[in-house]
Amino acid sequence: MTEGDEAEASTGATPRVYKPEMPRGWWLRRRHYLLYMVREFTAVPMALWLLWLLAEIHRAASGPKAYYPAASPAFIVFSVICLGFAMYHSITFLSLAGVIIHLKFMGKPVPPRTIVGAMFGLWLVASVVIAAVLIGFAR
Amino acid sequence: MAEKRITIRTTRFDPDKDKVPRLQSYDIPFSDDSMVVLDALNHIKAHVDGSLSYRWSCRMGICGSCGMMVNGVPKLTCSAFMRDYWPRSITVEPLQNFPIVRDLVIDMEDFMHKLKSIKPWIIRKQEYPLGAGEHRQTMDQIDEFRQFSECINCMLCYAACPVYGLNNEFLGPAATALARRYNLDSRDQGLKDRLPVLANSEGVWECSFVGECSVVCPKGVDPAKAIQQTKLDTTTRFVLPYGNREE
Amino acid sequence: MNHESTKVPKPAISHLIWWFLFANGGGLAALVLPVHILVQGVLGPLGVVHVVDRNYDTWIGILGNPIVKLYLLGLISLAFFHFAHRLRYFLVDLGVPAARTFPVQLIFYGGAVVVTAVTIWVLVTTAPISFG
Amino acid sequence: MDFESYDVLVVGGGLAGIRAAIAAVDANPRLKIAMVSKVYPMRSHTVSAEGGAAAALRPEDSYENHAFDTIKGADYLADQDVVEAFVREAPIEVIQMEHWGCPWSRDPDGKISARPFGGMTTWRTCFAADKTGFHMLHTVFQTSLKYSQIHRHDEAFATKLLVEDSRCVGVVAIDMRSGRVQAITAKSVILATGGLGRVYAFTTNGNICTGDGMALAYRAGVGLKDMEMVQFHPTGLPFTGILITEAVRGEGGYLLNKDGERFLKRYIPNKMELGPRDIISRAMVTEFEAGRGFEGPHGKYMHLDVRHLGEDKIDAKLPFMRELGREFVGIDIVKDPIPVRPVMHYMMGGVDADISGATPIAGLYAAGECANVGLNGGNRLGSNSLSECLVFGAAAGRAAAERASSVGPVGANPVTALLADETRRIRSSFLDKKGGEERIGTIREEMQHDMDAGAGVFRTREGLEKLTRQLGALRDRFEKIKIEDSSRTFNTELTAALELDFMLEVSETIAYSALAREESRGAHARRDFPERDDAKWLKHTLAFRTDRAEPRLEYADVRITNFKPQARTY
Ligand SMILES: Cc1cc2nc3c(=O)[nH]c(=O)nc-3n(C[C@H](O)[C@H](O)[C@H](O)COP(=O)(O)OP(=O)(O)OC[C@H]3O[C@@H](n4cnc5c(N)ncnc54)[C@H](O)[C@@H]3O)c2cc1C
Ligand code: SF4
Ligand code: F3S
Ligand code: FES
Repeated sequence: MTEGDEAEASTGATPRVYKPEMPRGWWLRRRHYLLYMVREFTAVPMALWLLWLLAEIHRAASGPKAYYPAASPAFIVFSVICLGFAMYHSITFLSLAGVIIHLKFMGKPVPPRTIVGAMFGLWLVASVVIAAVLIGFAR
Repeated sequence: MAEKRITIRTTRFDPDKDKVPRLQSYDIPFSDDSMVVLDALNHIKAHVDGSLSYRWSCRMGICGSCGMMVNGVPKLTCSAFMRDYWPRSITVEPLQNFPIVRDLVIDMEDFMHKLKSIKPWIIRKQEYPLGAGEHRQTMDQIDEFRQFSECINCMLCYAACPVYGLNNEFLGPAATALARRYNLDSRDQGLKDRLPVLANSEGVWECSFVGECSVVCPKGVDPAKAIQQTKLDTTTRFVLPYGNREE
Repeated sequence: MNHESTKVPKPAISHLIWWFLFANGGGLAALVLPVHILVQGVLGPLGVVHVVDRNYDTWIGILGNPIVKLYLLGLISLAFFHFAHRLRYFLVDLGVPAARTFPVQLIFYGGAVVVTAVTIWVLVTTAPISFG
Repeated sequence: MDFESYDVLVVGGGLAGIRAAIAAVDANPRLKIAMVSKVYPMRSHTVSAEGGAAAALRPEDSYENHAFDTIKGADYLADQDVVEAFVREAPIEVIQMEHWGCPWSRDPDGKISARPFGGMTTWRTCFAADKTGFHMLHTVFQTSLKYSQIHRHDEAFATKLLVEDSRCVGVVAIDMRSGRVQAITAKSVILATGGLGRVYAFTTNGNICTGDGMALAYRAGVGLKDMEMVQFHPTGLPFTGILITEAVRGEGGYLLNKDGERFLKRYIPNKMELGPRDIISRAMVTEFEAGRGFEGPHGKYMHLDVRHLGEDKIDAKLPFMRELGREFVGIDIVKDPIPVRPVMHYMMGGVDADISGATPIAGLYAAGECANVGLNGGNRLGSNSLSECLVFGAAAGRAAAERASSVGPVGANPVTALLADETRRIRSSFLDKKGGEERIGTIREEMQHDMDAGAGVFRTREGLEKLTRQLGALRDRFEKIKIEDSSRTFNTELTAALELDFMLEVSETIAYSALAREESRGAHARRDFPERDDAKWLKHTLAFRTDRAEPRLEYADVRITNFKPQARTY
C-alpha cells in the first residue's frame, strides 16, 4: 500500500453531514410565516360559517312554525370573527391571484397591479349584487 | 475615537469531531462603513481563526455562493452590510433546510439533481442549423422570461421555503423558475418534456404559496410567481379544451 | 435524494384536479363570502337591515329559485374543496407529514364530496323549485 | 489502488472549460469527459463578466477590422495568425451560444444587438444586458447538463499535473467534501482555470482567481508567456474593486476629474472614453498625480457620469450597474456620478499554448484566461476575452478529443507513484506541518500590497527589483506557515494555502518578466523606458521554472502576417 491509498482509506465512504430538523414552531419565527399560517387557517372559520348557512337552509325545510333565524349575541360574535378571517382570505387570495395571472392586451402583458385592481373591483361588484339580492328580496 | 467593534457568532461544525453544530463568538473591529458580513468572515479567517470554512467568490452578488443565514434571514453575505446590524451582534449560520457539510457550508447536491431534472437547456423538435444564423427574438419576447433567467442559484429561496424544509423532495422555487425560464423562451419547444417533472406529485403542487422565496430572492426572480403560473398553465392545459395547445 | 434513476416522473392528474378545485373555490369564496357573512351573520341578526333569511316566507321563496340553488351548491361545494386542500397542507405545515398520504387525502377530499352530497340533498329537500 | 480514468479531463468549469468539454463530446460522442472544478461551475468567475463578447456579426463590420483593432490594441504583441483565426470563429461561437439559449439583447429586427467598446472601431460587442458573463456561463453550464458523457467533479481542487515522460496523463485533486486526495487520469488534459487577479490587493477578480492552472503548468515545465502584461481596468469601485463595466462608457458615459472636466481630451482626444484600457488607466493615474482626482476614504478616484443617458436607457442597457451602485456604494447612478479608479482586471499572459490550445507537453492543453494563445498581446481589448473562451475553449476541446481518440490508455504504475508523492507533499508541507507561525492571511495580504505597489499601472526598475526581493522573502516565510484547520472536510484553509503557494509562484513570473522587458508596450508601462522598442522587444517573454525563485526567461518571435507594426495612436 502506498501513502496515496492510505489517505483514501482513512477517509473512505460518503462524507457525513448534519441534517437539521425543522422545529415544530417554525412558523412562529418570522412574521411572514405567521401571517401565512393565519391565511391558511382562514379555511376553518369560513368552513364553520358555511356549515351554519347549510344548517340555516336545512331548517327552512321544517316548516314555518319551526323556523327561527339565529340571532343570539354569540352567533353575531361568531359571525364577526368569521368575517374577519374571510376578509383576510379575500384580500390575500385576490392579491396573490392577481399577481400570478398573466394576461396580454394587444400584445403587451397587463401589469399585475391592473389585474389586482380588477380583482378587487370584481369583489366589490359581486358584494353589491349579493347584498342587493339578500336585502332586496326581504320584507 | 475608539475603534468600533462588533460581535460575530458563527456556526462551527466539523463532522470529524462534532455531533451537532455549535456557535462560536468572535469580537472583531468594525473599521469601515462599507464592510459587509462577508468581510467580517474574511477578517476572522485571515487574522483570528483560519479554520472557519465557508464559500464565497465574486463578492459582488452574482456568483451565488455566499448565501448564509444572517440573524435568521437568508442573505448573500457579500451584500449584507454590517452597518445595518451594528451595534447589535450578528449571528451567521448555514442556510437552513440544507444538510450542513462543515461550519457554514451546506450540501447543495440535491439542487444540482433537481436542476438537471427540469432539463434546463433549449429543447427543439428539430435542431436549428448553425448556418441559419440566429433565431429572431424581440426584446418583448425576452421580457417574457427575463426575470426567471436571472437566478444565480444562491439557494436563499430554498432556505426560506418551509415546504422545502418539511419535504426535501419538493422540486422547489429556483428549479421551477428556471424551468419556466425555458418554457417561456420563444426558441424552446420542450414544455412537454418538462411537465412530468414540474407537475408530478413532488412538483409545483407541493408549494402552498408561502411566498417567502420571492421575498428573500436577491435578484428579483419571483420564483413564487413561476410556480403558481406553472400550476395555472398546467391546469388550463388539461382542464380547458383550448388549453391543450401545441407549443 | 437521488432523483436520477428511481422513478420516471409523470404529471399528477389528481393533484392537478385538487388544485383546480382549490383555486376556484378559493376565488369564489374570496369574492362572495364576506358579504354573505356581513349581511346574513351580522347586519341581519342585529336588525340593521331586512334580510331574506330573517323571515320564513322570503327565505323559502328565494331558496326555491333554481339559480339560487345552483349558486349555493357551487359556493358551498367548491369552497369545501378549497378548505379541504388548505387544511391538509395546514396539517403538513404543523408537522404532520401523514397529511400528505393517500388515506388522509381520501378523508379530506372525501369530506368535501360528502359536504357536496349533503348540500345537494338539503337543497333538493328544502324548498320545491319555484319561480316565484 | 484504482483511480478514475477518462478520455479527456477539463480542469476548470468556467466558460472556457465548459465550452471545451462540450466541444470534446461533439467531436467524439464516445469519449468520457471529466470536468474538475474547485467551485460549482456556475460560481466560476466568468459569471461576473458584464459588458459583452466581441464578434464581427454586423454587415458593416469585417474580420479585417476586428483583427486590426485587436492587434493594434495588443500593441502588436499579438500573434496575427491566431487573431485572424479568432475573428472568423467568434461570430460562429456567438451564434452557437444563441442556439443554446443565451438571452442576447436584440435589435428591433430580432437580431443579436451590439454595443461599442473600448478600442473597437465599430459596434461589435454582443451583450446580454450588463450580465453577459453571467448569462453565457449559466447557458453553457445548463446546456452541458444534457451530455451524459460529461462527468463533473465539483469542488475538487487540482493540486498537481500528472506528467510522465513529458506526457500529461491527468491531475491529482483533493475532493473537498471528503478530503480525499485522488488521481484522475485522462489521455488529454485541458487547463481552463481562469485568471490570477487575487495576487493583487485591488482587483476586479473574485476569490477563486488565484492562477492555479498557470502555476500547475509552470511546475510541470511549461513556459508562462508574457506575464508582465497585466491589464488595469479604468473603472473599478474604490474599496471593493467591483467592476463598473466598460459598457458604461460604451453607452456614452463620461469620465470626469475633480474639476468636472473630461480629462481624456488631453490623452486620447479622438476616442475619449472609448479608448483602450491601458491608455485610459495611465491617463487617470497621471491625473491623480497632478492632483486632479477626488480624494476619498479609499484613495483617489474619478467620476464616471451616466446621468445624461436617462433612466430608460440605463434600465434597459445597464440595470446591473444600477443595482451595484445601489447595493455597494449607496448611490443611484441615474442621479449620482459613480466613483471609479483603475483596478487590476485581467491577465494577458498565461500558459504557453498554440492556436489549438496545445502546450509543449503532449496531452496538455490550455484555454481561456489561464492560457496565452497569442491573442491578447500587450493589452486585451474589452469583450475579446469571453469570445476567446468560446473560440479557444472549443478549439482545445476538439484537439484534446482528437488526441484522446487516437492514443492508448494511461498506465497505472507511474500514476500510483505520483499520487503517493503528491499525497505525501500535501501532508508534510501543509496538513501535518508542525511548529509553523506564519498566518496565510498575513502573507497573502503582504504579497497583494507588494504587487499593487511594484507591478501596477506604471513600473520602474527600482520598484520591480524591490518587488522581487519582497516576493522572495514572502516565499521564505511561506515555508513556515501554520495551518490551524486539521479537518478533512471542506478544509478551506488548506486550499487557501495551496492557492497562496500558486500565487507566490506566478507573482514572481510577473515581477521578473516585467523587470526584464525594458520598454513600454501595451499594459506594461515602464517609467524608465517610456517608449516602445520594436527592434529589441517585439517578442514574447517565456518564463520557465528553475530551482531558484528566479525564472529562466526566454523569448519567442511574434508572428506577423498582414499588419505591420506602426505607432499606436488613437
Ligand atoms: C469583473 C469582470 C468583468 C469582465 N467582463 C468581461 C467582458 O465584459 N467581456 C469579456 O470578454 N471579458 C470580461 N472579463 C474577462 C473574462 O470574464 C474572463 O477572462 C473569463 O471569464 C475567464 O474565463 P475562464 O473560463 O478562463 O475562467 P473562469 O471563469 O475564471 O473559470 C475558472 C475555472 O477554473 C476552476 N479552477 C481554478 N483553479 C482550479 C483548481 N486548482 N482546481 C480545480 N479547478 C480550478 C474554477 O473552479 C473555475 O471553474 C471580465 C472579468 C472580470 C473579472
Ligand atoms: S430564485 Fe432567487 S433566491 Fe432562489 S436561487 Fe435563484 S436567485 Fe437565489
Ligand atoms: S416559499 Fe415555498 S411554498 Fe412556494 S411560494 Fe415559495 S416555494
Ligand atoms: S460572493 Fe458571489 S454572490 Fe456573494
